[in-house]
Amino acid sequence: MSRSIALLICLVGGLTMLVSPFLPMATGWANEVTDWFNILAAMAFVLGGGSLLKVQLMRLSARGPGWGYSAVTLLAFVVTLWVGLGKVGVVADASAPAVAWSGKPDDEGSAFWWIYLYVMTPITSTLFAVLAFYVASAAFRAFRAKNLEATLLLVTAFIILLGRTFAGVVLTGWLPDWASGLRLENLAVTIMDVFNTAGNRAIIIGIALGVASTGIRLMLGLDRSYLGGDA
Amino acid sequence: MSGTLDRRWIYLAMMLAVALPILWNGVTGKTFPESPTPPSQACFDAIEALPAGSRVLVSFDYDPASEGELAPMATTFLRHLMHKGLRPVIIALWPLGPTKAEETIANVMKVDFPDRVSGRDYVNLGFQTGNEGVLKVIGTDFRKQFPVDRSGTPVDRLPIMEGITKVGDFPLVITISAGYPGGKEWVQYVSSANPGLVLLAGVTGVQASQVYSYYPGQLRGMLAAIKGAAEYEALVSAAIDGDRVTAPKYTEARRRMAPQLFGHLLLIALIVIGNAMYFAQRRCKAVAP
Amino acid sequence: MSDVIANQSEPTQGRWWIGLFLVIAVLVAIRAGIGEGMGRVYVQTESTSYVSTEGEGGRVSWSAVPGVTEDSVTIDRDVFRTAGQYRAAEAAAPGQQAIRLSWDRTIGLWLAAFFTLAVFSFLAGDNPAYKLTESIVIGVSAGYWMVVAFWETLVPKLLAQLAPDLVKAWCMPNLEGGAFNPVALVPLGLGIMLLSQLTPLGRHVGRWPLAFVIGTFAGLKMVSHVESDIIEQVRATVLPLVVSSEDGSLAAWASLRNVLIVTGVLCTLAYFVFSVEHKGAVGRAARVGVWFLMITFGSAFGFTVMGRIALLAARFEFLFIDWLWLIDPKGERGMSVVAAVMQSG
Amino acid sequence: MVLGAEASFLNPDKLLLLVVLAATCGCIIASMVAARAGSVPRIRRIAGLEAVEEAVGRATEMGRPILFVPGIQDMDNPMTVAGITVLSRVAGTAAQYDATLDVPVSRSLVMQAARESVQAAALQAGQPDWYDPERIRYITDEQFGYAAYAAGAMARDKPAACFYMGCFFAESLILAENGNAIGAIQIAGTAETAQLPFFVASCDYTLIGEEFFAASAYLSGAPDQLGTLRGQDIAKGLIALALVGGVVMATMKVLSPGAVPASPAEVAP
Repeated sequence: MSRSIALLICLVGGLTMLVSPFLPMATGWANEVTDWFNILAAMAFVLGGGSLLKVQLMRLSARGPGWGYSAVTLLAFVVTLWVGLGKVGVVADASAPAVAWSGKPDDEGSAFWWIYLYVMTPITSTLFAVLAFYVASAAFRAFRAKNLEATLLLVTAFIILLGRTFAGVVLTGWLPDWASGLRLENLAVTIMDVFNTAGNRAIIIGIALGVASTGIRLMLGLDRSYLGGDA
Repeated sequence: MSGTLDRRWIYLAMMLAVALPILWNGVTGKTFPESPTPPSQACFDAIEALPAGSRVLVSFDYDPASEGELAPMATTFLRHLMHKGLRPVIIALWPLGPTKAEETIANVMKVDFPDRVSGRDYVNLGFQTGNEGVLKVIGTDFRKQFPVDRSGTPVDRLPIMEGITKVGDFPLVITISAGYPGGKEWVQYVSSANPGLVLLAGVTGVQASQVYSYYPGQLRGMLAAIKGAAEYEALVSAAIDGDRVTAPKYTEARRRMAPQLFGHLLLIALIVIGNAMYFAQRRCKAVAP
Repeated sequence: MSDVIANQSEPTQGRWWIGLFLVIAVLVAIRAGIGEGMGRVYVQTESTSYVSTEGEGGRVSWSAVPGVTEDSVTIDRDVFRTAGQYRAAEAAAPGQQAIRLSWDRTIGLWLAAFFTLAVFSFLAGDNPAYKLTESIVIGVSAGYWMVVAFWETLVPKLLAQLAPDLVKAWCMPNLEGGAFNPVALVPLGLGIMLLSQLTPLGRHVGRWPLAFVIGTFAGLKMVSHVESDIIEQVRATVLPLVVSSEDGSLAAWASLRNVLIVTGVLCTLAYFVFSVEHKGAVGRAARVGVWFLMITFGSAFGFTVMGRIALLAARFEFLFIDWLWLIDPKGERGMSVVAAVMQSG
Repeated sequence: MVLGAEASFLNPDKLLLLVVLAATCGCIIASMVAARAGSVPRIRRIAGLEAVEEAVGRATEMGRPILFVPGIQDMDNPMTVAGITVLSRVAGTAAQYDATLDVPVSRSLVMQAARESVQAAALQAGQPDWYDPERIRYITDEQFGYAAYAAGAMARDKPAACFYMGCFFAESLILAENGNAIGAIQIAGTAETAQLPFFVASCDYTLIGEEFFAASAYLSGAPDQLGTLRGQDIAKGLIALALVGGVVMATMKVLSPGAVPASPAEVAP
């Protein structure tokens, strides 16, 4: 029963959104539904936070290896929630200096801002930067001229890497104007403009078909794994 | 297999290839010359072609994570616009965009163009939620989405907004974009719908491969990654400073090109070594089965 | 493949790690002892006073005024100042208190440097510093996004719709409109259903909101993908295979370009055909399609590398410029250690 | 004015969209119905999907866990939903082999959906006790916070098989390179075009774009689901026809006598 109702909700919701762009009366619906989703996702944080607390508390109480790290995670989580929800150190907004809670939680000088600037930003942006190293090791390993396909991948990456720095100018800058299309920086532009455009377009069209087909499978209930097992 | 190469050697090499040029550059202050590619030149030309006093919509569609690539573009765009006597109207589709815009305004307008007044010569209208929804609305009604500027003054009272009712009233639109919503959405919802409007985009390297397919049709010019920023920076410096020394804040992108060059060269060397190892090993196998 | 590159990091090397951290600490200490030092953050307090005026319809608006008056409200904000500004202020008036060292921000800067190094250290292998950083970032970021969701979504989009007057008085003084919006009860109901599974009763009701989300977004995304991807991409690919230039002659390069794009799109589409084996004509087209895919991936790889190196450079700049004060390309401190050492030597 | 009344009911500038949408859905639904009636298509080999069982089997043999990452976006993203449907197939196989399956997620709603789908798969495989909700846990919404966890967990737990199925951004390479460093079999699938090169370079198998969306239908083996794949192919054929027709017409326009030189906008989209 519960599953049948769920499938019905899925079908009706999907069909409504499918016809809404064609009905002038339904123009705001997509934005409305997106808002609802965001609210739902925000409320779902209770579930996520609960899972996080449960897993870390279990580790902490079991005193297994590394339980100290669980304590650190818990502490970091609770402190961040507290200073953020409580707007610790936030001064009132300039548009309403008399309303104490009017400031944004991440205004400069607040505790939440401090955590964002000095804890979250350095860690996340360094993790982002670490990609430069991973790119190097991936390129070293994967770009081998084993066959025609791999060679194409390799040569293209080569041209782009060279063409997008001063090295390209040094290597092929001497080519005369009538052959300027062969200069590395211009070759890089041609690859982007022609091959990359064609490849990306076909991938994008294919994805759109895949999304449509998946959507139909979900709406018709062919694929209902997300609804769980028991009746 | 042909022995083992600890991947940590690769990491160490990359660390040196990026760190040493930064130090070298910080000490000597030298940068590499840049020769502009057509997309960057097109950006420069599109701005040069506007008569003084024209209003230009500039959208800050990025956050601190992409600052390394995009902040130099934003700085140079605003510098170029102010130098030409153009009037930027700044908006943002990313929540942290207005903060980045304020930083750039403090850096460029307040220091080098102190006579320009907010509200008359430039304005920051802040951020609006809704992603491409915002773009659809400003296509017909600009003031509905951006009724007040960042300090709360109604747009109707700002001289710079006189006569602007929709996005098509701007002759030129610039987006500085790190992802979604960004360059692609501006093309789809603004450039396609307003044939007379010129759209320029400054994008990250990751975005470039997707946005490239719109150049030079719906997208008149684009700055692709830090290289595009460096080229455009060089063009603007040459036009404004001539032979004089450019202030350090206007050479940021060109400074970043030194680590970029050595990083790329290292990658190329790694690919070459990897292939040499691969072929050497294949030959060994062929000889001794 | 993985035996070509081995990562021989075993947890046996605890001592090695302690040694490495000690070396870094000693180097930093040496650096701190040279010249002007390193890693300090300065601030200045800016006080602004505001007075209120009542406009039409009883709307109160606040504006900044130069001095403090009886009915004004003053707000103090600390803003960043550079070391160069601090030195200039000290030179003008030694012992001044306007621009001063900020302890909390200085500690923050050192913490940020520690975290940066700790993340880099993971490249050499898992270690206690990375584990500590990892456990901190998990806790902090989970809390961060919950706080953002609360203030950016739940308050303005749910609470402000249900109880506008309360929210306006509490934290959103600029809230416009201000009538109870019954539509907001729908997401509230969905949310309650979702959370009801924490109780034994809600096991069945809890999946309805999920079905709602999956159904509506399946429909929504279907429309937007067909519209912006199928229709727009096909439209952009409808190109003449022969292009004539201004004077009527054949534009060879532009023609070739169009031929390549059209061929590329068709062949790559052939690669994605599922219900026909890749043999014969489809197989040949799919093979060419794979070539186009490989070139696409190669170019995307090359372009992305640029961005990643720029990000790495930005992290090194943070360490060298903001923390270690080794170089000063932006001229914020008026001098750099390397330059100072070279001048004195 | 009958016309006016119609126009106000149906948005006229959306007519093309309506036609294309109806044609696409029509192809897919018709093929599905045909497959139910007995005309089941033969689907070509997709290497990455044939390796799923092998990867799960290897993890079982080695006594090491399997890691499944359903992307870092929420349930409003079709890639996440596709990732969850693939998860249910992988979980079914893992339950049969009694292998350990770890599913760290970065969204609360995804955690909910993943739990439901893994539990259902365990039931279907006849192993209801194999399901452990604590193995499907929420880490953090933050992209790199999640990546930090995944990288650390890989270095410590050393999973033998890693699946990355969903929507990925820059963290794709952090996951794939760390998985590669510990020697895991890695199978990735995404429609995020910018990340495909990295998965192709670092994983053993990568499902590219549409292949990824086809994965759950392929793995299910159900006739009606396989039918939808043929429907996609028919739609693809129609798109190719429309494209060729358009190109021929555009070319004729240029070649016809008295044709004006193409404007730049027509030459370069």
